Amino acid sequence: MDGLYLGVALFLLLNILLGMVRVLRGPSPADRMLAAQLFGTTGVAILLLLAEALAAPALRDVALVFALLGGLTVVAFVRRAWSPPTQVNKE
Amino acid sequence: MGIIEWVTTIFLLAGAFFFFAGTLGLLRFPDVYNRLHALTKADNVGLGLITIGLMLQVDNWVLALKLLLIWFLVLLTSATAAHLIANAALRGGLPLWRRP
Amino acid sequence: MSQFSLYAVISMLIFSIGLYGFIAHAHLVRKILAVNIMGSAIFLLLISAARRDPTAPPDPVPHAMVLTGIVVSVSFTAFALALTRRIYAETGQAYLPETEPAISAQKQDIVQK
Amino acid sequence: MNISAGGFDILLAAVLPLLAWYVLSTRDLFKAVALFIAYGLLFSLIWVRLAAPDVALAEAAIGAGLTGALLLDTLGRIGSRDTSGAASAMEPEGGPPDARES
Repeated sequence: MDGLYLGVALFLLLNILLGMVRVLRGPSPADRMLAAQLFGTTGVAILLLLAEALAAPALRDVALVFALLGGLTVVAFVRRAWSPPTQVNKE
Repeated sequence: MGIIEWVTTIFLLAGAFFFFAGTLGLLRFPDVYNRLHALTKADNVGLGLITIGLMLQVDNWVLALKLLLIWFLVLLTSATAAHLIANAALRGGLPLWRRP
Repeated sequence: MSQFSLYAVISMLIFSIGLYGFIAHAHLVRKILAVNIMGSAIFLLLISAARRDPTAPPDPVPHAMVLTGIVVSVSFTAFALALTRRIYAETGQAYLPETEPAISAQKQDIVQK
Repeated sequence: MNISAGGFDILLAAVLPLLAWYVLSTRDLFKAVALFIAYGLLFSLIWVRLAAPDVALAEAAIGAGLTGALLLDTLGRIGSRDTSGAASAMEPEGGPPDARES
Protein backbone atom coordinates (compact mmCIF):
# COMPACT_ATOMS: atom_id res chain seq x y z
CA MET A 1 0.00 0.00 0.00
CA ASP A 2 2.88 2.36 0.76
CA GLY A 3 4.06 2.11 -2.81
CA LEU A 4 0.61 3.14 -4.05
CA TYR A 5 0.51 6.14 -1.70
CA LEU A 6 3.96 7.30 -2.79
CA GLY A 7 3.14 6.77 -6.43
CA VAL A 8 -0.06 8.82 -6.25
CA ALA A 9 1.81 11.54 -4.33
CA LEU A 10 4.51 11.63 -7.00
CA PHE A 11 1.84 11.89 -9.67
CA LEU A 12 0.28 14.84 -7.84
CA LEU A 13 3.70 16.51 -7.62
CA LEU A 14 4.03 16.12 -11.38
CA ASN A 15 0.60 17.77 -11.65
CA ILE A 16 1.91 20.75 -9.71
CA LEU A 17 4.85 21.06 -12.07
CA LEU A 18 2.48 20.87 -15.04
CA GLY A 19 0.32 23.62 -13.58
CA MET A 20 3.40 25.82 -13.24
CA VAL A 21 3.06 26.41 -16.97
CA ARG A 22 -0.15 28.34 -16.32
CA VAL A 23 1.60 30.51 -13.74
CA LEU A 24 4.33 31.28 -16.23
CA ARG A 25 2.03 31.93 -19.14
CA GLY A 26 -1.29 33.15 -17.69
CA PRO A 27 -2.38 36.37 -19.32
CA SER A 28 -4.09 37.95 -16.32
CA PRO A 29 -2.98 37.93 -12.66
CA ALA A 30 -6.17 36.05 -11.77
CA ASP A 31 -4.99 33.05 -13.78
CA ARG A 32 -1.76 32.96 -11.83
CA MET A 33 -3.56 33.10 -8.50
CA LEU A 34 -5.96 30.36 -9.61
CA ALA A 35 -2.98 28.13 -10.34
CA ALA A 36 -1.52 28.95 -6.92
CA GLN A 37 -4.82 27.96 -5.32
CA LEU A 38 -4.74 24.63 -7.14
CA PHE A 39 -1.18 24.10 -5.92
CA GLY A 40 -2.34 24.61 -2.34
CA THR A 41 -5.06 21.98 -2.65
CA THR A 42 -2.74 19.54 -4.38
CA GLY A 43 -0.20 20.13 -1.63
CA VAL A 44 -2.83 19.20 0.97
CA ALA A 45 -3.50 15.94 -0.87
CA ILE A 46 0.23 15.18 -1.13
CA LEU A 47 0.71 15.84 2.58
CA LEU A 48 -2.17 13.52 3.51
CA LEU A 49 -0.78 10.75 1.31
CA LEU A 50 2.73 11.19 2.70
CA ALA A 51 1.39 11.13 6.27
CA GLU A 52 0.00 7.68 5.56
CA ALA A 53 3.01 6.43 3.59
CA LEU A 54 5.80 7.66 5.89
CA ALA A 55 3.80 6.87 9.06
CA ALA A 56 4.19 10.47 10.25
CA PRO A 57 0.89 11.66 11.73
CA ALA A 58 2.25 15.17 12.29
CA LEU A 59 1.90 15.79 8.57
CA ARG A 60 -1.88 15.78 8.93
CA ASP A 61 -1.53 18.87 11.11
CA VAL A 62 0.59 20.50 8.42
CA ALA A 63 -2.16 19.71 5.93
CA LEU A 64 -4.73 21.22 8.28
CA VAL A 65 -2.76 24.48 8.51
CA PHE A 66 -2.40 24.51 4.73
CA ALA A 67 -6.15 24.10 4.31
CA LEU A 68 -6.79 26.90 6.79
CA LEU A 69 -4.40 29.41 5.29
CA GLY A 70 -4.71 28.50 1.63
CA GLY A 71 -7.44 31.03 1.06
CA LEU A 72 -5.62 33.88 2.73
CA THR A 73 -3.47 34.72 -0.28
CA VAL A 74 -6.43 34.69 -2.65
CA VAL A 75 -8.44 36.95 -0.39
CA ALA A 76 -5.51 39.35 -0.04
CA PHE A 77 -5.07 39.25 -3.81
CA VAL A 78 -8.68 40.06 -4.62
CA ARG A 79 -9.26 42.64 -1.93
CA ARG A 80 -5.97 44.51 -1.95
CA ALA A 81 -3.86 43.75 -4.99
CA TRP A 82 -5.88 43.24 -8.13
CA SER A 83 -7.44 46.14 -9.94
CA PRO A 84 -8.96 44.72 -13.13
CA PRO A 85 -8.42 46.63 -16.36
CA THR A 86 -11.33 49.04 -16.44
CA GLN A 87 -11.97 49.44 -12.76
CA VAL A 88 -10.84 52.61 -11.02
CA ASN A 89 -9.19 51.69 -7.78
CA LYS A 90 -10.83 53.65 -5.03
CA GLU A 91 -8.69 53.72 -1.95
CA MET B 1 -5.15 -7.49 -0.37
CA GLY B 2 -8.62 -7.36 1.12
CA ILE B 3 -11.71 -5.65 -0.14
CA ILE B 4 -10.93 -2.48 1.84
CA GLU B 5 -7.57 -2.14 0.12
CA TRP B 6 -9.15 -2.48 -3.29
CA VAL B 7 -11.74 0.18 -2.49
CA THR B 8 -9.00 2.50 -1.21
CA THR B 9 -6.99 1.97 -4.37
CA ILE B 10 -9.96 2.78 -6.55
CA PHE B 11 -10.76 5.93 -4.58
CA LEU B 12 -7.14 7.15 -4.65
CA LEU B 13 -6.79 6.59 -8.39
CA ALA B 14 -10.09 8.34 -9.06
CA GLY B 15 -8.95 11.32 -6.94
CA ALA B 16 -5.65 11.49 -8.81
CA PHE B 17 -7.56 11.41 -12.07
CA PHE B 18 -9.71 14.35 -10.97
CA PHE B 19 -6.62 16.33 -9.99
CA PHE B 20 -5.08 15.60 -13.37
CA ALA B 21 -8.28 16.68 -15.13
CA GLY B 22 -8.31 19.92 -13.13
CA THR B 23 -4.71 20.70 -14.03
CA LEU B 24 -5.36 19.90 -17.67
CA GLY B 25 -8.42 22.14 -17.63
CA LEU B 26 -6.36 24.92 -16.09
CA LEU B 27 -3.97 24.60 -18.98
CA ARG B 28 -6.41 24.13 -21.84
CA PHE B 29 -9.43 26.31 -21.08
CA PRO B 30 -9.46 29.72 -22.74
CA ASP B 31 -10.83 31.99 -20.03
CA VAL B 32 -10.67 32.82 -16.32
CA TYR B 33 -14.27 31.68 -15.77
CA ASN B 34 -13.77 28.37 -17.55
CA ARG B 35 -10.58 27.78 -15.60
CA LEU B 36 -12.45 28.42 -12.35
CA HIS B 37 -14.84 25.66 -13.34
CA ALA B 38 -11.99 23.17 -13.84
CA LEU B 39 -10.25 24.27 -10.66
CA THR B 40 -13.20 23.80 -8.34
CA LYS B 41 -13.78 20.30 -9.67
CA ALA B 42 -10.21 19.38 -8.80
CA ASP B 43 -10.48 20.97 -5.36
CA ASN B 44 -13.76 19.48 -4.27
CA VAL B 45 -14.06 16.10 -5.94
CA GLY B 46 -10.39 15.18 -6.24
CA LEU B 47 -9.46 15.93 -2.65
CA GLY B 48 -12.76 14.46 -1.47
CA LEU B 49 -12.10 11.11 -3.15
CA ILE B 50 -8.54 10.97 -1.80
CA THR B 51 -9.80 11.83 1.69
CA ILE B 52 -12.46 9.11 1.58
CA GLY B 53 -9.88 6.61 0.37
CA LEU B 54 -7.56 7.46 3.24
CA MET B 55 -10.39 7.47 5.79
CA LEU B 56 -10.99 3.80 5.04
CA GLN B 57 -7.42 3.04 6.13
CA VAL B 58 -7.18 4.77 9.51
CA ASP B 59 -8.23 2.75 12.53
CA ASN B 60 -9.19 5.63 14.81
CA TRP B 61 -12.39 7.55 14.30
CA VAL B 62 -10.81 10.78 15.57
CA LEU B 63 -8.30 10.61 12.73
CA ALA B 64 -11.11 10.02 10.25
CA LEU B 65 -12.88 13.05 11.66
CA LYS B 66 -9.70 15.10 11.23
CA LEU B 67 -9.46 14.10 7.58
CA LEU B 68 -13.08 15.05 7.11
CA LEU B 69 -12.37 18.41 8.74
CA ILE B 70 -9.49 19.05 6.35
CA TRP B 71 -11.73 18.31 3.39
CA PHE B 72 -14.43 20.59 4.78
CA LEU B 73 -11.96 23.45 5.26
CA VAL B 74 -10.69 23.08 1.70
CA LEU B 75 -14.26 23.10 0.43
CA LEU B 76 -14.94 26.31 2.29
CA THR B 77 -11.71 27.94 1.12
CA SER B 78 -12.10 26.96 -2.50
CA ALA B 79 -15.71 28.08 -2.68
CA THR B 80 -14.81 31.45 -1.17
CA ALA B 81 -11.84 31.94 -3.46
CA ALA B 82 -13.78 30.98 -6.59
CA HIS B 83 -16.61 33.33 -5.71
CA LEU B 84 -14.25 36.23 -4.94
CA ILE B 85 -12.23 35.87 -8.12
CA ALA B 86 -15.26 35.43 -10.36
CA ASN B 87 -16.99 38.40 -8.74
CA ALA B 88 -13.96 40.67 -9.10
CA ALA B 89 -13.37 39.62 -12.70
CA LEU B 90 -17.00 40.13 -13.68
CA ARG B 91 -17.27 43.47 -11.95
CA GLY B 92 -13.99 44.62 -13.40
CA GLY B 93 -15.24 43.91 -16.90
CA LEU B 94 -12.98 41.02 -17.86
CA PRO B 95 -14.55 39.84 -21.13
CA LEU B 96 -16.31 36.51 -21.37
CA TRP B 97 -14.98 34.03 -23.89
CA ARG B 98 -17.17 33.40 -26.88
CA ARG B 99 -16.73 30.57 -29.31
CA PRO B 100 -15.05 32.20 -32.30
CA MET C 1 24.64 10.35 -3.93
CA SER C 2 22.91 10.65 -0.61
CA GLN C 3 20.02 12.95 0.22
CA PHE C 4 22.32 15.21 2.24
CA SER C 5 24.83 15.96 -0.51
CA LEU C 6 22.08 16.45 -3.10
CA TYR C 7 20.29 19.05 -1.02
CA ALA C 8 23.55 20.74 0.05
CA VAL C 9 24.57 21.30 -3.56
CA ILE C 10 21.08 22.50 -4.48
CA SER C 11 20.99 24.93 -1.56
CA MET C 12 24.26 26.52 -2.61
CA LEU C 13 22.95 26.84 -6.16
CA ILE C 14 19.80 28.56 -4.91
CA PHE C 15 21.88 30.84 -2.69
CA SER C 16 24.01 31.93 -5.65
CA ILE C 17 20.91 32.66 -7.73
CA GLY C 18 19.47 34.73 -4.89
CA LEU C 19 22.71 36.66 -4.44
CA TYR C 20 22.86 37.42 -8.15
CA GLY C 21 19.27 38.63 -8.10
CA PHE C 22 19.92 40.76 -5.06
CA ILE C 23 22.83 42.52 -6.76
CA ALA C 24 21.51 42.79 -10.29
CA HIS C 25 18.01 44.15 -9.71
CA ALA C 26 17.16 47.61 -8.52
CA HIS C 27 13.47 47.24 -7.70
CA LEU C 28 13.03 46.95 -3.95
CA VAL C 29 10.35 44.24 -3.97
CA ARG C 30 12.63 42.12 -6.13
CA LYS C 31 15.45 42.64 -3.64
CA ILE C 32 13.17 41.47 -0.82
CA LEU C 33 12.26 38.36 -2.80
CA ALA C 34 15.97 37.71 -3.38
CA VAL C 35 16.76 37.96 0.33
CA ASN C 36 13.92 35.54 1.09
CA ILE C 37 15.29 33.07 -1.45
CA MET C 38 18.80 33.31 0.01
CA GLY C 39 17.39 32.73 3.50
CA SER C 40 15.46 29.66 2.41
CA ALA C 41 18.62 28.24 0.84
CA ILE C 42 20.42 28.58 4.16
CA PHE C 43 17.50 26.89 5.96
CA LEU C 44 17.70 24.03 3.49
CA LEU C 45 21.41 23.59 4.14
CA LEU C 46 20.90 23.55 7.92
CA ILE C 47 18.03 21.07 7.83
CA SER C 48 19.81 18.70 5.47
CA ALA C 49 22.92 18.90 7.68
CA ALA C 50 20.76 17.94 10.65
CA ARG C 51 19.80 14.73 8.83
CA ARG C 52 23.33 13.81 7.72
CA ASP C 53 22.99 10.33 9.22
CA PRO C 54 19.67 8.96 7.91
CA THR C 55 19.48 6.11 10.43
CA ALA C 56 19.64 8.28 13.54
CA PRO C 57 16.93 10.77 14.49
CA PRO C 58 17.71 14.28 13.22
CA ASP C 59 19.64 16.79 15.28
CA PRO C 60 17.20 19.14 17.05
CA VAL C 61 19.49 22.20 17.31
CA PRO C 62 19.44 23.18 13.61
CA HIS C 63 15.67 22.64 13.61
CA ALA C 64 15.29 25.17 16.42
CA MET C 65 17.56 27.62 14.63
CA VAL C 66 15.59 27.27 11.41
CA LEU C 67 12.29 27.80 13.22
CA THR C 68 13.65 31.01 14.69
CA GLY C 69 15.03 31.98 11.31
CA ILE C 70 11.68 31.56 9.58
CA VAL C 71 10.00 33.89 12.04
CA VAL C 72 12.83 36.41 11.69
CA SER C 73 12.63 36.29 7.91
CA VAL C 74 8.88 36.93 7.92
CA SER C 75 9.23 39.91 10.22
CA PHE C 76 12.12 41.17 8.10
CA THR C 77 9.88 40.92 5.03
CA ALA C 78 7.09 42.87 6.69
CA PHE C 79 9.43 45.62 7.88
CA ALA C 80 11.19 45.93 4.52
CA LEU C 81 7.86 46.09 2.69
CA ALA C 82 6.71 48.87 5.01
CA LEU C 83 9.91 50.78 4.22
CA THR C 84 9.32 50.21 0.51
CA ARG C 85 5.84 51.67 0.76
CA ARG C 86 7.22 54.67 2.57
CA ILE C 87 9.85 55.22 -0.12
CA TYR C 88 7.16 54.92 -2.78
CA ALA C 89 4.94 57.42 -1.00
CA GLU C 90 7.83 59.88 -0.78
CA THR C 91 9.39 59.58 -4.22
CA GLY C 92 6.80 57.87 -6.40
CA GLN C 93 9.25 55.10 -7.26
CA ALA C 94 10.24 51.87 -5.60
CA TYR C 95 13.98 52.28 -6.00
CA LEU C 96 16.69 53.34 -3.65
CA PRO C 97 17.81 56.95 -4.10
CA GLU C 98 21.34 55.88 -5.04
CA THR C 99 20.28 53.68 -7.93
CA GLU C 100 17.41 55.75 -9.24
CA PRO C 101 19.35 58.57 -11.06
CA ALA C 102 21.53 56.06 -12.89
CA ILE C 103 18.45 54.28 -14.16
CA SER C 104 16.76 57.41 -15.40
CA ALA C 105 19.97 58.54 -17.10
CA GLN C 106 20.14 55.17 -18.85
CA LYS C 107 16.52 55.49 -19.93
CA GLN C 108 17.12 58.98 -21.25
CA ASP C 109 19.95 57.54 -23.28
CA ILE C 110 17.73 54.82 -24.73
CA VAL C 111 14.94 57.24 -25.53
CA GLN C 112 17.33 59.55 -27.35
CA LYS C 113 18.69 56.74 -29.52
CA MET D 1 9.00 2.50 -2.79
CA ASN D 2 12.57 3.71 -2.92
CA ILE D 3 12.16 4.74 -6.52
CA SER D 4 9.16 6.92 -5.71
CA ALA D 5 10.87 8.54 -2.71
CA GLY D 6 14.03 9.19 -4.72
CA GLY D 7 11.86 10.59 -7.49
CA PHE D 8 10.47 13.13 -5.02
CA ASP D 9 13.97 14.25 -4.09
CA ILE D 10 15.22 14.46 -7.67
CA LEU D 11 12.15 16.34 -8.92
CA LEU D 12 12.18 18.87 -6.10
CA ALA D 13 15.93 19.40 -6.39
CA ALA D 14 15.66 19.93 -10.12
CA VAL D 15 12.73 22.31 -10.01
CA LEU D 16 13.62 24.60 -7.10
CA PRO D 17 16.68 26.37 -8.62
CA LEU D 18 14.74 26.83 -11.85
CA LEU D 19 11.85 28.34 -9.91
CA ALA D 20 14.19 30.67 -7.98
CA TRP D 21 15.67 31.82 -11.27
CA TYR D 22 12.23 32.51 -12.72
CA VAL D 23 11.18 34.43 -9.59
CA LEU D 24 14.17 36.73 -9.94
CA SER D 25 14.17 37.20 -13.70
CA THR D 26 10.56 37.73 -14.78
CA ARG D 27 9.49 41.22 -15.69
CA ASP D 28 6.06 41.25 -14.08
CA LEU D 29 6.20 41.39 -10.30
CA PHE D 30 2.77 39.73 -9.92
CA LYS D 31 4.16 36.73 -11.74
CA ALA D 32 7.22 36.76 -9.52
CA VAL D 33 5.09 36.76 -6.36
CA ALA D 34 2.82 33.97 -7.62
CA LEU D 35 5.90 31.90 -8.42
CA PHE D 36 7.27 32.70 -4.98
CA ILE D 37 4.13 31.32 -3.34
CA ALA D 38 4.54 28.09 -5.31
CA TYR D 39 8.20 28.06 -4.28
CA GLY D 40 7.27 28.21 -0.60
CA LEU D 41 4.84 25.33 -1.06
CA LEU D 42 7.49 23.16 -2.67
CA PHE D 43 9.85 24.07 0.14
CA SER D 44 7.47 22.72 2.74
CA LEU D 45 7.32 19.48 0.72
CA ILE D 46 11.13 19.34 0.91
CA TRP D 47 10.95 19.68 4.68
CA VAL D 48 8.52 16.82 4.84
CA ARG D 49 11.01 14.74 2.86
CA LEU D 50 13.81 15.73 5.27
CA ALA D 51 11.81 14.51 8.29
CA ALA D 52 11.27 17.97 9.76
CA PRO D 53 7.47 18.33 10.13
CA ASP D 54 7.89 21.10 12.72
CA VAL D 55 9.66 23.30 10.20
CA ALA D 56 7.09 22.37 7.58
CA LEU D 57 4.34 23.49 9.94
CA ALA D 58 6.00 26.85 10.54
CA GLU D 59 6.61 27.33 6.84
CA ALA D 60 3.01 26.46 6.00
CA ALA D 61 1.68 28.85 8.62
CA ILE D 62 3.74 31.92 7.92
CA GLY D 63 5.76 31.22 4.84
CA ALA D 64 2.93 30.26 2.52
CA GLY D 65 0.13 32.33 4.01
CA LEU D 66 1.53 35.48 5.51
CA THR D 67 4.43 36.35 3.21
CA GLY D 68 2.36 36.01 0.06
CA ALA D 69 -0.40 38.17 1.48
CA LEU D 70 2.08 40.86 2.54
CA LEU D 71 3.77 40.91 -0.85
CA LEU D 72 0.46 41.06 -2.73
CA ASP D 73 -0.77 43.88 -0.53
CA THR D 74 2.36 45.91 -1.21
CA LEU D 75 2.16 45.25 -4.94
CA GLY D 76 -1.40 46.51 -4.97
CA ARG D 77 -0.11 49.73 -3.49
CA ILE D 78 2.98 50.36 -5.58
CA GLY D 79 2.14 48.70 -8.90
CA SER D 80 3.66 45.61 -10.41
CA ARG D 81 5.77 46.99 -13.21
CA ASP D 82 9.52 46.69 -12.89
CA THR D 83 11.11 49.05 -15.38
CA SER D 84 14.66 48.55 -14.22
CA GLY D 85 17.08 45.81 -13.46
CA ALA D 86 19.06 43.28 -15.41
CA ALA D 87 16.04 41.80 -17.15
CA SER D 88 14.80 44.97 -18.78
CA ALA D 89 17.75 47.35 -18.94
CA MET D 90 17.88 47.19 -22.70
CA GLU D 91 14.15 47.48 -23.31
CA PRO D 92 12.51 50.77 -24.22
CA GLU D 93 10.44 52.16 -21.43
CA GLY D 94 6.93 50.78 -21.32
CA GLY D 95 5.39 53.72 -19.54
CA PRO D 96 6.05 55.16 -16.11
CA PRO D 97 4.95 53.31 -13.00
CA ASP D 98 1.57 54.72 -12.19
CA ALA D 99 1.99 57.50 -9.68
CA ARG D 100 -1.24 56.85 -7.85
CA GLU D 101 -1.67 58.73 -4.63
CA SER D 102 -1.97 56.46 -1.67
